[in-house]
Amino acid sequence: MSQSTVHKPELMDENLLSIPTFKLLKQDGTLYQGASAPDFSEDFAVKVYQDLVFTRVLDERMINAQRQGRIPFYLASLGEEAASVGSAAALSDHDMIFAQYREQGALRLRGFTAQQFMDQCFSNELDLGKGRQMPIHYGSKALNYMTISSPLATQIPQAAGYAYGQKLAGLDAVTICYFGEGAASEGDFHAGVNMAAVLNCPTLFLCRNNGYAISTPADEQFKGDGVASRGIGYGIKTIRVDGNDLLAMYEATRIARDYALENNAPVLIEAMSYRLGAHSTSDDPTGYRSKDEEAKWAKKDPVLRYKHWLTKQGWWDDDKEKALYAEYREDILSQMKAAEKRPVPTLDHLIEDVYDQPSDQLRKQLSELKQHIRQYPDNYPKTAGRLDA
Amino acid sequence: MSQSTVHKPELMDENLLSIPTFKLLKQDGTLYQGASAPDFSEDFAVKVYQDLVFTRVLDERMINAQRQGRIPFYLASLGEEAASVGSAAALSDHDMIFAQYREQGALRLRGFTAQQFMDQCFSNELDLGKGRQMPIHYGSKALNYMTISSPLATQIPQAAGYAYGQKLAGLDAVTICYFGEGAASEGDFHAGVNMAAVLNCPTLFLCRNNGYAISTPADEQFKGDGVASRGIGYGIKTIRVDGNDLLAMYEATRIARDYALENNAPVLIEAMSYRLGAHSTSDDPTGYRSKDEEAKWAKKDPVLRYKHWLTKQGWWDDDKEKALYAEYREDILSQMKAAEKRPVPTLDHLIEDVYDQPSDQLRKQLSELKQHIRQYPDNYPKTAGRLDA
Amino acid sequence: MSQMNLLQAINNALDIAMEKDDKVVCFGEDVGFFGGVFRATSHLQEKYGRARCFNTPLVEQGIIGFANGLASQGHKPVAEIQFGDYIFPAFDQIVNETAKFRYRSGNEFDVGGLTIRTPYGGGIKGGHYHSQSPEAYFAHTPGLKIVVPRNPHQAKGLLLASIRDENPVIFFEPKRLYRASVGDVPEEDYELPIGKADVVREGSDITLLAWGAQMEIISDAAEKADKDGIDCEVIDLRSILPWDIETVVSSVQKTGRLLISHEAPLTNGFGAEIAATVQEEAFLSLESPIMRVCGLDVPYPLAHETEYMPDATKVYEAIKRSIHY
Amino acid sequence: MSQMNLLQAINNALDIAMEKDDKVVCFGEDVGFFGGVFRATSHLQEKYGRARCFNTPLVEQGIIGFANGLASQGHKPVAEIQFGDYIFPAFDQIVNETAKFRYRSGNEFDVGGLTIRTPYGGGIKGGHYHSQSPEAYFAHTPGLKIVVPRNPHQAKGLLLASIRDENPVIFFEPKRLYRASVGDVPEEDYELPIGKADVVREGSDITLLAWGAQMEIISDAAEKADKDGIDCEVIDLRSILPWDIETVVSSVQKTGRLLISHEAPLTNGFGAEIAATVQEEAFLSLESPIMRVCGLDVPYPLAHETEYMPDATKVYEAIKRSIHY
Ligand SMILES: Cc1ncc(C[n+]2csc(CCOP(=O)(O)OP(=O)(O)O)c2C)c(N)n1
Ligand SMILES: Cc1ncc(C[n+]2csc(CCOP(=O)(O)OP(=O)(O)O)c2C)c(N)n1
Ligand SMILES: [Mg+2]
Ligand SMILES: [Mg+2]
Repeated sequence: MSQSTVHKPELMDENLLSIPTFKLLKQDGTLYQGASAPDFSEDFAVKVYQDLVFTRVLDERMINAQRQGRIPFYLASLGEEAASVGSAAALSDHDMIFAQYREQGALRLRGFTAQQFMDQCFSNELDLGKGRQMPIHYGSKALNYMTISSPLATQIPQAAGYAYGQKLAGLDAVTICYFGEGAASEGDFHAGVNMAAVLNCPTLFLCRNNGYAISTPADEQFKGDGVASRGIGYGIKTIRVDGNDLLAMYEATRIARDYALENNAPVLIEAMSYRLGAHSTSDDPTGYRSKDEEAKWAKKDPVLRYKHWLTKQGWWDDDKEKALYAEYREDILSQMKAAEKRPVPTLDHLIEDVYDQPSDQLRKQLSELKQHIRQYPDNYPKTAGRLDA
Repeated sequence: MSQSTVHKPELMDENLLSIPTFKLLKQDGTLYQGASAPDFSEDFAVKVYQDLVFTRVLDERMINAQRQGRIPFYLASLGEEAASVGSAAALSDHDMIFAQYREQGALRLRGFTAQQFMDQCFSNELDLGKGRQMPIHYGSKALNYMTISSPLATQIPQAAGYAYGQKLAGLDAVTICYFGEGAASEGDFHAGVNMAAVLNCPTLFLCRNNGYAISTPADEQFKGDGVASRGIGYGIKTIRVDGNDLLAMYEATRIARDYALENNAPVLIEAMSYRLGAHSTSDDPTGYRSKDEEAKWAKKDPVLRYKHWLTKQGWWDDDKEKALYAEYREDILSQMKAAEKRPVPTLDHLIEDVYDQPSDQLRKQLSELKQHIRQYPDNYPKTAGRLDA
Repeated sequence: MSQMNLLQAINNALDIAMEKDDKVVCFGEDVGFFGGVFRATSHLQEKYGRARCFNTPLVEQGIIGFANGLASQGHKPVAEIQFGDYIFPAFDQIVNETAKFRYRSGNEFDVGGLTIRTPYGGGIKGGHYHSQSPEAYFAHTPGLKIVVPRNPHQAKGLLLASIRDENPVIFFEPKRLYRASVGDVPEEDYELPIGKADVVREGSDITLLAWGAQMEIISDAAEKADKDGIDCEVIDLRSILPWDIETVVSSVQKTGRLLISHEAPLTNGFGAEIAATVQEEAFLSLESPIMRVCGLDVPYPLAHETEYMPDATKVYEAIKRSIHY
Repeated sequence: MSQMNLLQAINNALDIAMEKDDKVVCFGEDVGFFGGVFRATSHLQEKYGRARCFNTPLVEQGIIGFANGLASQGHKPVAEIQFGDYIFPAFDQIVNETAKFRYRSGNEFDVGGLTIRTPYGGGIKGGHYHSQSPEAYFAHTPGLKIVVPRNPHQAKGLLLASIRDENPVIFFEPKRLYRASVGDVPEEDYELPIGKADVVREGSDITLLAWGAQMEIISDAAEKADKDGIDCEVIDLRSILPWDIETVVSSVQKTGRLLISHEAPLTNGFGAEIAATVQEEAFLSLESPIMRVCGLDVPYPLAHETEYMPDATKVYEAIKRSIHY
């Protein structure tokens, strides 16, 4: 703790901390003066771009699917793709990801297939989550991607605990935890970041500051210099990054990961971006913000920015672009058609996984339910035909 | 938010904020160079000292009472008297106090009498809290002192809401909220301070950093530069004060109050002190800290330090000192004897104040209970004789 | 009288409460300018200003903590929790603080002015976290009142009563009915009593008991049973704490049979308390066991939502089981 | 066999669990060097190191959040909440996260390794916030197991079973008995079954049911009743979730009468669920209403603690009322 003393009463200025934003890439795809790009191979650079594009195509397609009534809900990451893809690209596959819900880019980067996205969104029998949660609540043990949970910020102390476990087990891995600037107001944020600091957990806390929590603008969420300034208060290393700059997101995450792993310490990363679309398909942002503001940010498109850079490297061109979009549109559409035809999980799954084994009480409830469905099969069309499957 | 940018990836240093401690008074009662004492009248200065001494005598007496088995529990403020008395002295009587549980000094300053302290600690029929909570859970509407609640940190967002109400009502008043550095780890701390910042509440958040939360030392509670550094993260004015320096506590609170009232904004004050005694009568600190450490802090006695200053002003001497101690010992002892003779509240109070009016269900439960007590009066000696009182 | 849906009735009640009493203050996540994600607080900021209708940061424990403090100061906060599923971070502030505020202080202080509004319940394809019915979690807590309206008319009268009640009230709004339930609602200010059940249909063979959105279901079941010549008495409990033991027990003494239905899981739902009390108070009148038709003991599911729900045919079959016991 | 008090039995169970399985990790407020405010974790940090037994910051929601994450990684955290009264800030992490972790992920992830230990209950002059019995608040939550031991022998065997159970368990420790209850405890490793009630005394006239510290009370009452020639069957439920319906129902089918006693307030306590289920399953066997002898519906009081408690004479009188119904 600071040992210095003063003898005049003076309140410290609330704007004492002013944390700069780390940027590498300008919108035209050139680097800022003094900036140097991370050392990407062509393959890697292209793969990252593919994941950005996949995410964008997926979002576009699924918003439509929701409008058509094919799925009840969807939530897109338009405008924020670089923040999740760029950060996840700097991780090892062994690193654990705890996401909020707007990080489908990171999941795609890990290898989640179009089919897997579709099966989850259509709650069918192939969904890894067994059709139990709303669309976009993905999760995959194989890909080290923790299943999404709707209650905000609960994953923050969990990520600290997970990272502690990695350290205990002697793994060469960190945990990354994504959350919005809105979620950072929850008590669980304070709990998780402080615990990670005190208990020396190699956790990367990545705040996507996209300006809004549904309709609530960031300046009604907190005062002060964003979320980053809180990191210093917890005594942890901190960096603010241009979230629309994939290269900067990559670099910041890379050095944060190195630091976390080497020092068993958390790092706070604040990615400054903007949610270009609605909060979710249940939301309409025209009620609370201006077209002008949206337009200003649309000009900062992170996917386009990265594409400009890629093109300048000589690694990308219009033909590749067209082919890629066509391929993903086709892939997603055909998987969607297949996914919506697949039945929901069989009724037995209703009582499974509450515990490792269904209790007697649950078995009894299920058997009574089956009996009832047999009596009124028309009321339960999704399951009535497959009760003994 | 900061508009500056950087193009080299660099994590910000976690020790960036180093908040100095504001001090006025040396242990010998002289001022630091450049320091100036607040403008106390003799009467006021003496009253403040009386409250310090009262608190000390009270604590000493009640710890003994607990050892003698006269009360089930007690919790002392030894070594921290200046932090609560000094800060409370800078407030107006209309300001609301939300305390944690170690701020009996502030309550005394407001005018709580020896009898009131005793009636609460003995859970008798004159206790304003009607004997419902453990000793030390004082509260007084008349004195604008919110009744203490054991769950830690719950008072922090409440204090923000209370202050918001004062502002809405157009009152010329602020709310002060005391809490320990341990309680500052709770989610409610984050919630309350951030809400006060965003919703412009005139709340003084006063953290008593006494080095321990029961057995847990502050360095297992947080990393970084204490609790004060978090204030900047919330974008609020902040000051760190020597908690054993009554004059500095007074001055800091005074300017904080002025600022809060004028700007409708919260201020965070961190008072650096040490819990000289056990956490409570249920605790024995020899299990977790050294005698040396305690001795080092015993030398910084805040009451003695202030007495030295007072004496140097020509406002205090040994005779006054003796007389004061004698008066308070006598007052407290005689009130204790009276308080322990007073009966507990009548049984009807068991069901009152759950709601504004007891529900039918509660009336029924009470009447069944009374019937049972009539049958077994010996089992319920405190109430059996007064069932129809 | 106007036609209003349930949301409009709530909005109207808030409007009246704010207009008549400037101690009433509405806040919560997205509650201010936007008027709430369901728009229950639409136009209130416009009418009454930002100081009395505002957004809070995203922190439920803070919202209720702040509301407790504001209420203890003599204001009447109406705090919104965006979904009932997200009330749990505020559990400590509600159960340890709100509920015990008056008692622990010996009535020096109270938070009687507080009302917590929150949408609850399923049937909207919301899965685990947009479907729960958490009323029973609070029903074990002396000091709270818990109210659940079944339609727009009830919602307005009960909400006005809740805001003005001298005790903290949790007001659960059946979100499935927000737009689906439309009915005549008086334009003027009126209150309906808290703690009184409402007998919505008299009958002699069996008593059906529910609250909120589940009233529709048991009423449907009663219609079905009627065709079989079974005459159901249908009661809306309306208030979970305190609950109207007298009305329910007298009904069961008359009919000899009781069926309780709620969407929340069976085990330790509020149906348990009702059954436990009624078997004691009306033991000699009971002609068959008290039945509970409830959610299964699983987290609220998505793909099997229809199967999970205690629907009208399930209630109807249970009625028959009770009658033919 | 050695003589141990309940705390020693718990400390011994933790010691064995940590020794045999290095996935077991103990933490909480003051749990590390100091060994916990009740000293249940004494010497564990010394023996197993700071990494496996440590202090946390003072934040219950964090303790359980952290524990959830650690458990989902394959560890077996044993998280201490210093008093049952302070479990509520962690309510969201327990009810929305712990309980639903496996289900919501389709068994991709689970926190089955988690055990939450917390002292509960009154009779220690602790007033509102050091006396509560919060088991019923959790009993409405599918996905959790809830265990309450009555003495040192049970505590050791049930705690070892809880730590090794593949599901999250909340383990409520009757703190009034921490030092007061002393008994023979085998030194070796053993487990007692979760979900099985324990018939501690057979009898034919009435079934008395309780758990934890309340077992002492109902056993005393059974002795008293014995002198009147009333032969009580006494059952320790031991596990609240899942609970042993079969044992309880068969007992009631034999005795025809049931009395349940718990310290928590009556309304919507777990006694409600037991009564509701038993009246359904054993309707035709019941000769009198199921009785509940419980705490009053008030916050836990201090000055009137003796009056509030469901003590042996209250149970005894209720037994007689049941018999003479
Ligand atoms: C505990 C909790 N409270 C409220 C909600 C409802 N809710 C869902 S998303 C959201 C806004 C989140 O904003 P932010 O964290 O900034 O993330 P963003 O949507 O901007 O990516 C809210 C209030 C929730 N899911 N969980
Ligand atoms: C929510 C909650 N958790 C735990 C406790 C138990 N407890 C009482 S005091 C205390 C330590 C508080 O330390 P601090 O806030 O630093 O205050 P100090 O005692 O040092 O004045 C703890 C853990 C509690 N009262 N409330
Ligand atoms: Mg956001
Ligand atoms: Mg402290």
